[in-house]
Amino acid sequence: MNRFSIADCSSVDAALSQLKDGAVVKAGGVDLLDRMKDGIEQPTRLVNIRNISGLRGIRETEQGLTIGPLTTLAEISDHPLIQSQYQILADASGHAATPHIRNMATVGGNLLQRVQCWYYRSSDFQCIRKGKDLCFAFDGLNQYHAIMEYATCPSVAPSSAAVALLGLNASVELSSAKRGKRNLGIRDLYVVPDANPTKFTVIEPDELLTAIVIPKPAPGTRSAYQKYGEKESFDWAIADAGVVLEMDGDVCRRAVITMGAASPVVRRSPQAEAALTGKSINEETARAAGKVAVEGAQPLSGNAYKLDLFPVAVYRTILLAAGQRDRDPSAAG
Amino acid sequence: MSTTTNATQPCQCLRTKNPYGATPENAESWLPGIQTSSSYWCLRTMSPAGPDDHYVHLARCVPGRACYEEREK
Amino acid sequence: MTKPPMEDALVAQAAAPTKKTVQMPIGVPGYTLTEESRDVPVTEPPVWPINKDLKYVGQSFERYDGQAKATGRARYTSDIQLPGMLYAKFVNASVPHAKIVSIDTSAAEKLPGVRGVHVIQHVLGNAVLRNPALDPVKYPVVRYAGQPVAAVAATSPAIAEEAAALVKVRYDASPFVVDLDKARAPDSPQVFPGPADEEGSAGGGGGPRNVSQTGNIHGPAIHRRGETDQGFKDADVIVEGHYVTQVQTHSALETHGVVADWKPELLTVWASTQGTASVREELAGFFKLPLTQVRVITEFMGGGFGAKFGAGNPGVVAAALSKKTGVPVRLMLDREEEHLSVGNRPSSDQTLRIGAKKDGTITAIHLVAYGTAGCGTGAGCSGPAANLYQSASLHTEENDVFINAGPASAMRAPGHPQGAFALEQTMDELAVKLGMDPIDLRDKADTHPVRRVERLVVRASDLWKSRNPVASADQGPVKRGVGLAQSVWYRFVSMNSAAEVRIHKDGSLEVLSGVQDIGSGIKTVMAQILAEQFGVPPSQVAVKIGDTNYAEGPNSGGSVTTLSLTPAVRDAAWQAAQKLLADIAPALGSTPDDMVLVDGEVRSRSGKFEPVSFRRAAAKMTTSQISVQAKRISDYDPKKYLTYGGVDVAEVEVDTELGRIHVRRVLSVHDCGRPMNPTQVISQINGGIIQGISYTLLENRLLDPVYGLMVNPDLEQYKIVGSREIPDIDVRLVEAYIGQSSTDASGIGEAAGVVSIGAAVANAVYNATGVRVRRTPMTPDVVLAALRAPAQGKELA
Amino acid sequence: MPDPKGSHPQAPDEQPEPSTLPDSARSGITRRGFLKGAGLTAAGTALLDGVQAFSSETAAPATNGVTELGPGPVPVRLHVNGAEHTVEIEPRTTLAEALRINLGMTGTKVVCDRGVCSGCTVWLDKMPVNSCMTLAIDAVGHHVTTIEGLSSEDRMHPLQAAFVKHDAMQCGFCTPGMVMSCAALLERNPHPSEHDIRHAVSGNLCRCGTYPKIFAATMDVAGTTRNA
Repeated sequence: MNRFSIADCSSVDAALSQLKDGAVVKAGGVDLLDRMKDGIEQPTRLVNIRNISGLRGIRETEQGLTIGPLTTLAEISDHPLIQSQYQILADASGHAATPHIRNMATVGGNLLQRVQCWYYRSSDFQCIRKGKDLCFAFDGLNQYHAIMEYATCPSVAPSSAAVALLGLNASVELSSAKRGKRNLGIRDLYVVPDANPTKFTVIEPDELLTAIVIPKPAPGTRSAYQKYGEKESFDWAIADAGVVLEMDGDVCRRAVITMGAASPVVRRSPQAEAALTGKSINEETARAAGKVAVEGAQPLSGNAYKLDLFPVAVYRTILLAAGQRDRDPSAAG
Repeated sequence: MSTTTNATQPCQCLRTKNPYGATPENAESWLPGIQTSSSYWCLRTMSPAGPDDHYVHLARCVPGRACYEEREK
Repeated sequence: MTKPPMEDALVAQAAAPTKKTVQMPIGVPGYTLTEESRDVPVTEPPVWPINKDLKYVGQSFERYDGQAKATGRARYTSDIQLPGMLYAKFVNASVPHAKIVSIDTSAAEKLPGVRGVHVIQHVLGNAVLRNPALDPVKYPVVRYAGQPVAAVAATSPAIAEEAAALVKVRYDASPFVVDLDKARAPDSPQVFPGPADEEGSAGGGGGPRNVSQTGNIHGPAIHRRGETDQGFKDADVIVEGHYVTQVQTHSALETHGVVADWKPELLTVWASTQGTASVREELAGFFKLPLTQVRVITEFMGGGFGAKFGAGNPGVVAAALSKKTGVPVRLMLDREEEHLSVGNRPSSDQTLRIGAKKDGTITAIHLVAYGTAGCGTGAGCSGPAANLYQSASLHTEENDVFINAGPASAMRAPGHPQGAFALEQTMDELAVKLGMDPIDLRDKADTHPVRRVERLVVRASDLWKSRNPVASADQGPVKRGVGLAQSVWYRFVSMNSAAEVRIHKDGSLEVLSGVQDIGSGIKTVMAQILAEQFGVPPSQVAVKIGDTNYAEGPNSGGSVTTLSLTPAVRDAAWQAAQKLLADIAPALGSTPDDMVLVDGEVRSRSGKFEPVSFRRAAAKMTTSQISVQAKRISDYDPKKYLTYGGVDVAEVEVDTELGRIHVRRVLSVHDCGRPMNPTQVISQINGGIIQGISYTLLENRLLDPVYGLMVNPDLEQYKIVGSREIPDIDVRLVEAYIGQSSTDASGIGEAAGVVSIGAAVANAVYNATGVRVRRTPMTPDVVLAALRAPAQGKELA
Repeated sequence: MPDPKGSHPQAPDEQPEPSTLPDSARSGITRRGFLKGAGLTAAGTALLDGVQAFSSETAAPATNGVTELGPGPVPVRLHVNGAEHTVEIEPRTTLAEALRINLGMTGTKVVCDRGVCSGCTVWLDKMPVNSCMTLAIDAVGHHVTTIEGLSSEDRMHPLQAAFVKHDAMQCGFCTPGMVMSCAALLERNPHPSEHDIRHAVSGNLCRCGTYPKIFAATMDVAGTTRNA
């Protein structure tokens, strides 16, 4: 790791005052240290927000939940309210990374982590997401890469929390010393590489992620998240799915189906959602929804198998959310 | 056992995992290992390429190769 | 002082060695136990009975260094810190094939904290370059990305890392190839250019075979036994398959590395090695020092699996930097370097054909194998085909294909997991074709007496009985299956296996050897042997190993350690005990042949004296220490029992929608001669099974086809099984006596499941699904592709 | 937080003398021990004592809420295994490096150096974390427990004893991390099932394949049977 100085901040205002001259925010530090150790990023000044107590914690409000971005994944997955009413988020937080990383990594950091593409993560490859003009995955090894929406860069969305929070229609609060606060939906937080490959999120250098807001689910909502890897013990997703079902008795009034490892930015599947809306949930309807979730997908040279995996991930997670199936013992995390 | 004992002495710089071992049939001699599944390296270069830049192997590191060094008796 | 009579006897024997005839237990207790006579040197200790009649050996005593490991006190090479020590870091080639034009270290040398720089130069000596275009050559040719080209030493690891990044290397890039199939093509870039060698001659034996080289192919090395043409004519059924296995890296948790402390009078090296002796020998050879001037220490080491022999580049470069700087230098590889430059298990591409008669008699085995060991050799994989079913005629052709990747090194049963993956699946397929039970087929084809017993154990097991002989019998997407496969390994003996036993006047006991404990537990076994000899608990024995200052120990590879060293330990202990008895007999008013050491006491057979504790007996020694060093003697009957092995059964669940395989249960039935410490043997077999499952299902060194760099040189995308992939493993040790040495131990490291589990899993997958997966790793993409392939039909499996 | 007033004014490249350490630590530390990396024992402190969530020893930050550190070495107080240590480290120093190099506590192993093998597991307060991915300065104000702190000179933690009893180790390199992970599990769940144990160590890699015996050892201490 390169040498750096660090500004250790005890308040949001203090941190905002330090966001200048290329300083980089460090919270849990897991992904940042990873990138620095790999030599793909060499900031000379870090702004340490890890000890800002006001940015940590889970608060129930009239409208739903407000989660401080420094809340760790372990704290979220262990939280009784989240376990009972926001199962998708408990699942996603509880199956990200490894148990020890979940003790260190913050939900904010999970949302803002960079893609795991091995070309991006190697200092030997100067790729399009590092400001150069090449993507190495198209002609190289791409078995873990995207099957849809990847014209510029087929790396996949790495954040499992994002898959859950998109499903829950959550938003994030961004704060800046100069411009005050703004709120964005999860999908709008991310920049699609086709639009700007070097910018991963819309967060400006002087901005800090200061809150995650989750609306209260409608009555009758059930949800779940499952991730499949090549391994069961820690692995990145080769297919994952988030499912939120608003049920009216046996009938699904509204469905949100989200996927992470299919595309560069976390996405919903309108086709799968439409396939469930107004239907009763059973294996047949769940499988039908899974099938259409990969409609239009175009695999790369090494990942056609994902066309088989995503429909399975989606249908099984629908059934899990509906309480008609147990968590898959072979799911990862 | 598909081991092979050697009539000609290989170069004294040829190394493999178990040059100091022995098989029951040939208890005291230099053991080349199971030839086809043994990895070899050269003591001079610490690599699978010898000083002449050709690969090292029991079948290659024999008298006649320019960098060959006879084993002291 | 008059010489005690026993010493006279020993001296006389040394001058004129004579043999004695002894009766030894042979076979498997409960199955085939009998006796055979052996003529052994008269200096050999009495024959041990089978384990149940021994007190310490054959019992599961606590690992000697268990507490040190569990408490973090165990100090590994990477933990060594010496006053003034520098930290070194390699500079590695960033391209897969190139001539180095220049190496500029000036910026690195100027960095504060940098104390030394070493550039790896070409060693030409008398050699003439095969490719004159390379002349003049100052630096070695780069043949793989990650090849070390230089190193820096600095006062902290961080500074060393920064300095390494400042070294500027200019390359003249050459065309390269990193794909086995492309490397076989005639127009492929050449990894070792130059004229092709003369044609190889077939057949083996009698000298290094003249294996030809054509392009990137070194081979074929041809091995024949009998007439396969006739064998296939005689066959009623012939099965043939094409099998592909990937490159695996050793991924020991402690990386390769040393701490080298060069002093004018002595080079001391702490090394993470499987062979203290091999490191010493190479450093002495490389630096032209007498062996007495090099000392290598390996008190603890964090795993090797075959890759850690010799000094290697880390050894010689660290020593050179220490010599240059005058202070100790630590050079431990980082995780990426560990994947790239210090070895791997070669890939394989095998076409295997087996012919058999209706009754299961194998008539012919024909194997053509290609594989890549990177820019080295060693991709052969014919061992199982040649040695599991020895009555069949055999034709094997093995080819090494060079690519621009790091060289292979020995990895746990070199060649055998690859070979068994093809062979034992083909046998399974043959059983289906013949409509035979897979065990019946092997009973017919395999004459090894111990595996025959092992199959009886398997046959009687609940797991095997639970197997549905109809393939793909389960409804639903998740299907269960059970399959088995066999393994073979060889009885290699390292004759450079010596130990010293010391009896001190205070009654304390010590055993010393240069051998290193790589995790298999040889320390514990050494203590048990002394305990058995002296009748004291193993905890009272001090074991000092991992230091070339002691008697030379074997290098731990090829499953040689226990079977090579333990007889030396026992002989030294026995002879030391005889010396002790002879020494103290006068003081006790007795003679040595009247005295026995048992239960912590010295007793008189005839009642000449009251039992006296070992401690009090030792106090009667006439000198402060009795010391005996013994070395390994040849096996008692070296023509017999050359191989051993095991049978592994796997139960899998195949999720046919996801292409995921989960291994639920494994039954592992194995032979390691006399198990010296069953718990430790079981630990090793667990390890072989788990490493084998990891290899079969997950691990894969991935090289970018366009740029030739490894894309997953970490432990995140290079995937190794973790806690949730671990099956329930039931290990059954088959105690097998073969009458070969004073301990009659064999090895286990290689045979321990790692050879056979891949094929057992694949056969279980077939039993579950009716589909053969002939490629590793069996990741979802591979499994789904196999399941989607044109139907293979549901057959009896 | 790091002490900005520099109450332990060693020169940057000087190891702290034993005299700068509290009495409780002295018995286990000698200068030679530091230099040789001999490892520090727990110095007689009971490390399974109640661990506070956040220590109040955090240095007061500057009034604007920002404490500037580095990039050069800064004196930092670490609370490790019940004793206070002052180390001079650059902000980029990881907790694993500070423990192993500065404090000579080499029981903590660094294997992957990326947080995927958990060989470097230590407890921050009682929570298992990867010390290779934790900056040492982020450990300030927390109670760090390392493998050395789990046992005292003459008494192993029951789990360590169970690891020995069940032969839950081979080369031993993953063992400290495994012990710290399983012991942490037992702290928060005294009666885990094998399923719980598998999940608790799902980030710990072992290359020798000691998992079955690690499960057995932990189950033994948990006092539950395999199928519980």
